Amino acid sequence: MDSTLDVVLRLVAVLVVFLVLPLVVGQTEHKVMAHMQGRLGPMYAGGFHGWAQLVADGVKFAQKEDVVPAAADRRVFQLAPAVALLPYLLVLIAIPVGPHGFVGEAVDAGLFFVLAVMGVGVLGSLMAGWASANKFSLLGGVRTAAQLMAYEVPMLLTAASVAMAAGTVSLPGILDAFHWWWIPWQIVGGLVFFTAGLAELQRPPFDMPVADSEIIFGAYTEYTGLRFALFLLAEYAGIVVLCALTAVLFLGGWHGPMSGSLGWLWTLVKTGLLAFVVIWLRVSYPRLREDQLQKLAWTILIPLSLAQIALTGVVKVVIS
Amino acid sequence: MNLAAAHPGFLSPTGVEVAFVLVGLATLGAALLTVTTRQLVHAALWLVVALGGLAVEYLLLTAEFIAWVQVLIYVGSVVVLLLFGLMLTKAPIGRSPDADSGNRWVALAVAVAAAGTLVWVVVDAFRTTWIDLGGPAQGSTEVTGAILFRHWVLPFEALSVLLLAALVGAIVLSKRTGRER
Amino acid sequence: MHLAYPAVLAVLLFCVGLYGVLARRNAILVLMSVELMLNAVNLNLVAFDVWLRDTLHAGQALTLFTITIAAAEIGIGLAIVLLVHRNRGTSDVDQLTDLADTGTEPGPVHFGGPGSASIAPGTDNPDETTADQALPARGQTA
Amino acid sequence: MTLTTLAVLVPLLPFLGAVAGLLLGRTAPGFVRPLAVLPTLLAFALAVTVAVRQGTGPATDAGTRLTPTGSVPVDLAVHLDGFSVLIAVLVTLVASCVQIYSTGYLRDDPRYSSYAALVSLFTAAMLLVVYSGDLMVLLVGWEVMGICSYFLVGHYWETPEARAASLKAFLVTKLGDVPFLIGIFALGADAGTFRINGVLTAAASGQLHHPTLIALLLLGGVAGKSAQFPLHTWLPDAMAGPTPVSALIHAATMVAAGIYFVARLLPVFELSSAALAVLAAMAAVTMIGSALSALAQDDIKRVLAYSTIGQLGYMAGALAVGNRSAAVFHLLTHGAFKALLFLAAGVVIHAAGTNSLATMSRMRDLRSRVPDAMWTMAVALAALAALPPFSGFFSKESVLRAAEYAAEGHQAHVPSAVGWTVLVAGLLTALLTAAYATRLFLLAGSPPQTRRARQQRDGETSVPAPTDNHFRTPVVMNAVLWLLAIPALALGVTAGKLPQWFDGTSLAPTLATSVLGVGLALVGVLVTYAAWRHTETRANRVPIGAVVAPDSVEPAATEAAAIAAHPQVYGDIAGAPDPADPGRLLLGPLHRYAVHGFGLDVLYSKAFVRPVLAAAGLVRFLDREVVETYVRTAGGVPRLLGLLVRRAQTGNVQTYLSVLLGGSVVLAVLAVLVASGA
Repeated sequence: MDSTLDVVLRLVAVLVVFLVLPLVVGQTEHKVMAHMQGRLGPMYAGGFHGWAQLVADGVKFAQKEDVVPAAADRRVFQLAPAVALLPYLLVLIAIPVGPHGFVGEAVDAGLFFVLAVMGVGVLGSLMAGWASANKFSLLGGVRTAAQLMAYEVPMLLTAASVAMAAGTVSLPGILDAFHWWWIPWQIVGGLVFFTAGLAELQRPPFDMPVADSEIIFGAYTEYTGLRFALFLLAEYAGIVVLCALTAVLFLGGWHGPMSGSLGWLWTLVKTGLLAFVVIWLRVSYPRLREDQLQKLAWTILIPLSLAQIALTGVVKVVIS
Repeated sequence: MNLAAAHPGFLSPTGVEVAFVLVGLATLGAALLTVTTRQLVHAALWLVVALGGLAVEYLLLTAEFIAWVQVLIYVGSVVVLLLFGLMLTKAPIGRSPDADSGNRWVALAVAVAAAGTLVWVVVDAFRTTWIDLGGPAQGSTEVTGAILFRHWVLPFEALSVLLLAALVGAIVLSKRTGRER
Repeated sequence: MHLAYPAVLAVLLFCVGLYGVLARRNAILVLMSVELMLNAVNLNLVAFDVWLRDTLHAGQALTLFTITIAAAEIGIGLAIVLLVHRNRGTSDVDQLTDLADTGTEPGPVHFGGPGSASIAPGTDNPDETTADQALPARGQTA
Repeated sequence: MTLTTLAVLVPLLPFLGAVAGLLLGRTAPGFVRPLAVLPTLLAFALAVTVAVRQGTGPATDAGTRLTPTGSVPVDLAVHLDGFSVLIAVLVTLVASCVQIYSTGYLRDDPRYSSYAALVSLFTAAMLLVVYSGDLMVLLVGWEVMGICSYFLVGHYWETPEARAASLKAFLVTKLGDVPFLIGIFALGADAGTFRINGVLTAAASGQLHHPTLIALLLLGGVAGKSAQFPLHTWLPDAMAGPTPVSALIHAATMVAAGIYFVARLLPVFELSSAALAVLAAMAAVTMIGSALSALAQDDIKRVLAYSTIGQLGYMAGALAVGNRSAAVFHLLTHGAFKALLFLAAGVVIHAAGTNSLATMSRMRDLRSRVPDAMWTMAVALAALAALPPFSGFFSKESVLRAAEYAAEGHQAHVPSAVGWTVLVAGLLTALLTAAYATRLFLLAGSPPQTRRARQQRDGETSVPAPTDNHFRTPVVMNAVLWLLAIPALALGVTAGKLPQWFDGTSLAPTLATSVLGVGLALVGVLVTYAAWRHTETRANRVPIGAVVAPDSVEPAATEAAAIAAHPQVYGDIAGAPDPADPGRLLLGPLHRYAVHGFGLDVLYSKAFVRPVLAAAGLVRFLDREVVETYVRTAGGVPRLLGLLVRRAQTGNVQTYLSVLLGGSVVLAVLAVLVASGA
């Protein structure tokens, strides 16, 4: 029974993290963007600097009417937010936070598992785009699919580079094999991975699929209320997952001073910093055009990631 | 399955077996829906379910690596491509009355005949065969990687050439020449 | 675990895919059915690999190869289907009967199916689909 | 240059001229006339040189063998003797005259370049025949002449007559050429060589085993080319060609070739008295029949054509009695006056705008408008009628003398019956010849005073001749006429010299035949004149409308129009229903048969054309209905089977797959059942 209780506890912990961290990132985004743009951002909800703004938003979303367009494919339309959200929840399970089994569930092919499941998340966008019976949504869906196809490859390749370096695809295993000099060694791969991840999440500057000024909000045009909130949640959960993964794979995860006891803190700090970078990029860069987007993936990121793999292989052979 | 289960050789199905049968039934149902539903996109989504179910079956058969590859390639890429194709070919929302061709009954006859024959043969042949799932995992990443790059390197490389050819082919096929528009 | 379970499941999946290949009209649906058949084979391979405890892991290696080939196949197949759709305005398999030997007969001979003799592409698609595609389809096949 | 080289150059020059003319005709029209005239003139000069240098000396022979043939060898050989060099002079002379005359006569013809080139080629081919010392080479020239005549006769191919005539000329001469070819092969096989000298040696030494067969076969070709009965029918129709072409064919080339050929190979023919008898009979029938036909013709050129046939009959007759000197002598004089006749007739036709004698007889001033043509034509007609002292008298007398000689049994190899046949026919023909020559002259150029008197008496019933100012006969044409009048008038004086060039037999006229021949000719002239005076009065009652040449139309167009208009005006290409025609009176009931050559064409049509057409119809029926049925059935059964199989070919891939997989399942079940021993 101990093991059962252990599993349940771990799952609950993961669920809590899943519910809290995206909100934190969201609130941070509000405030960081505001300050970068020379304004204050939400200030009233909850009193202190509007800390409860997102809670209020959630309440507002929950109160709104759940509209399903008449021409829409009802079931798919309703199912889409869940499909978009669940994979990130699953991924969180496999991400190690600290040493010594401080992880939801140690999966043998963890890296593989994480990437595979993250790939499923995009299905939600596709379903939403198609089922809305709206040409903007459909365009958004098609763009999503094209973008996913393009950026999945460099992401997998750079992840493979790390796996090669570590000699394992298990996430805790990778962290166990980590040395500080991996950071300069894998820095190119890290940048590529992070960039590709941003594109998969359709975050600015890769938010072509949801470009509000062109196709309203892409696949999410027709969504209201709670389902829309779930999509937003999925996006922020995605940010968390991506940042955590980048931290684990390329920045050493829980490695740091006093990692034995404060490992989880290091992970969180690194994740937070990366999340800040994500927000920062959103404010700093204009949106890419669709062809620029594809060109970036196929002519820059993929060659870079291949170069990274080559470098990894060479170094690996040299030091072994 | 019932026919097989009724055989005296089958005693006390294990937990894995129960899970396998249940997931298998779900997979089969999803597959059936995939080939019978009249809503094109639903077919793709049911296919996701069927493929995911198969991934679970792989997991149950201790082929963990293949399971994740299945999820990564099939669910993450192939189905996305299929949906992409459906959207580009303007798949309608709702039922398409012409989703099935006039061949339906011939096809059904052939499929049922094939199913009957194969099930009969397979059950007849492997009625009492037992898979020992204990011991070292048959399909862990380490094992798979080791054999793949030790014994199967040549086919693996050949396959990479094939993939490259497919990539080039797909690009050539989808490239619009100037005179088309 | 009994080997019969995965084997029978594979057989049934294969036959379901078979039915889909033979009965589906939309080319993309046919491709999906082909995927089902491939997966049935994969399941068989994995199951027998596990049963035999093959030291070479031939079954699993072959499964990986099959998956790779399936990915290539779906890429090429979709490219072809999209090309056909672009040129003809339809992706219905049973309307791609250019190789039919019509001879002096008034029309192609079909195995049953009252709707199969219609010439207009995508009979029940939304209006704009048929209207958009019919003209270029005629123009380019003529 | 050696004699041989000169002789080779003679045919070569017109040939090169023809090639150059054909090549340059379109691109450089300015070169066409020089290219047509100059090589021929040069060839004439060379031929004269060759004749002078060869002289009366022994025959010159030269030859080269290009390549072994494997059996009977073929040589590029030249044979020069008195016959060949003199005939070559005649050929080149006539050809030059025709070429010069054509520059005026066809001056505006759009197809002049090809016409001139073909005339040159024609000349070259004839010269090849004349000079050749090898039968195969001779055959080449022989056949080239055939194809050239086809093209030249069909020069006015816009008219159906010309098309029909060219085809007829080609087919009829080819009909003779087939046995001719076989005869040459037989001759070569028997003699073991194609060299004429070798053949003659073989003939002298008795090596020829089938002389009669060979001679008869060769006679077929001779009859075709030289227009002897029964293969003469193409010649009158060949009048549909331009007049200069007629002059060339009749005087020097085509028809002379047959006579020349027999003259060359006369020893071979002498081996067979049967062949000589056949030749004599052929000549006799040809002479009399053609003379009668000539008397009935309305078309001036057809009269001349029949006269040619008759004169060729004389030559054939001379050959039949074994005297080739006489034959070739007549060939020479005939060439001169017949060329003159045709060329003059061309001028007359153009001036009158018609070729109908009936119409010409009703024209005022025709004679005064083309005086040169009329005078020269009178000379030529006198020669034709064999009136002394014109050239025709001497040559014809030499023929009659030879016939008499043979009739008395003095000529070796020749039966006296042959001699008698030729003699009687020749004398009878002399009478008829004089008659039709007189008729022609009276109708075409009757004395002006009688016409004028008649006009004053009857008012304007006659056809107004075209006004004077529209056409001047070109000087070159008149010059040619007078040039040719000289030999026509005076060639007879050579009768004393020629035997040295030929075989040596005397060609001088003897008293008996001269008196007989001239007497008969005079009778013919007088009777015809009387008949004409008798019938002339009827002309007033029967005015005949005619095509009148419009102003400033060039001669060639006039002639084409005349040929085309004649049947439409008179309903017949040969005759005209003219009661003023003395020939009608003289011939009486024979007239209607003579007009159409005694119905030989109809006979041919019944005897050969219709059976052939019927056979063709039968073959067509068999092919269409019987063979086609088999073919159609053979095609139809697979098609039916294909229709059945085709139903499976729906183009639907899924159907195919369904059937394929269904079959696989059945096979699998069977395999399992067999394996499990069920």
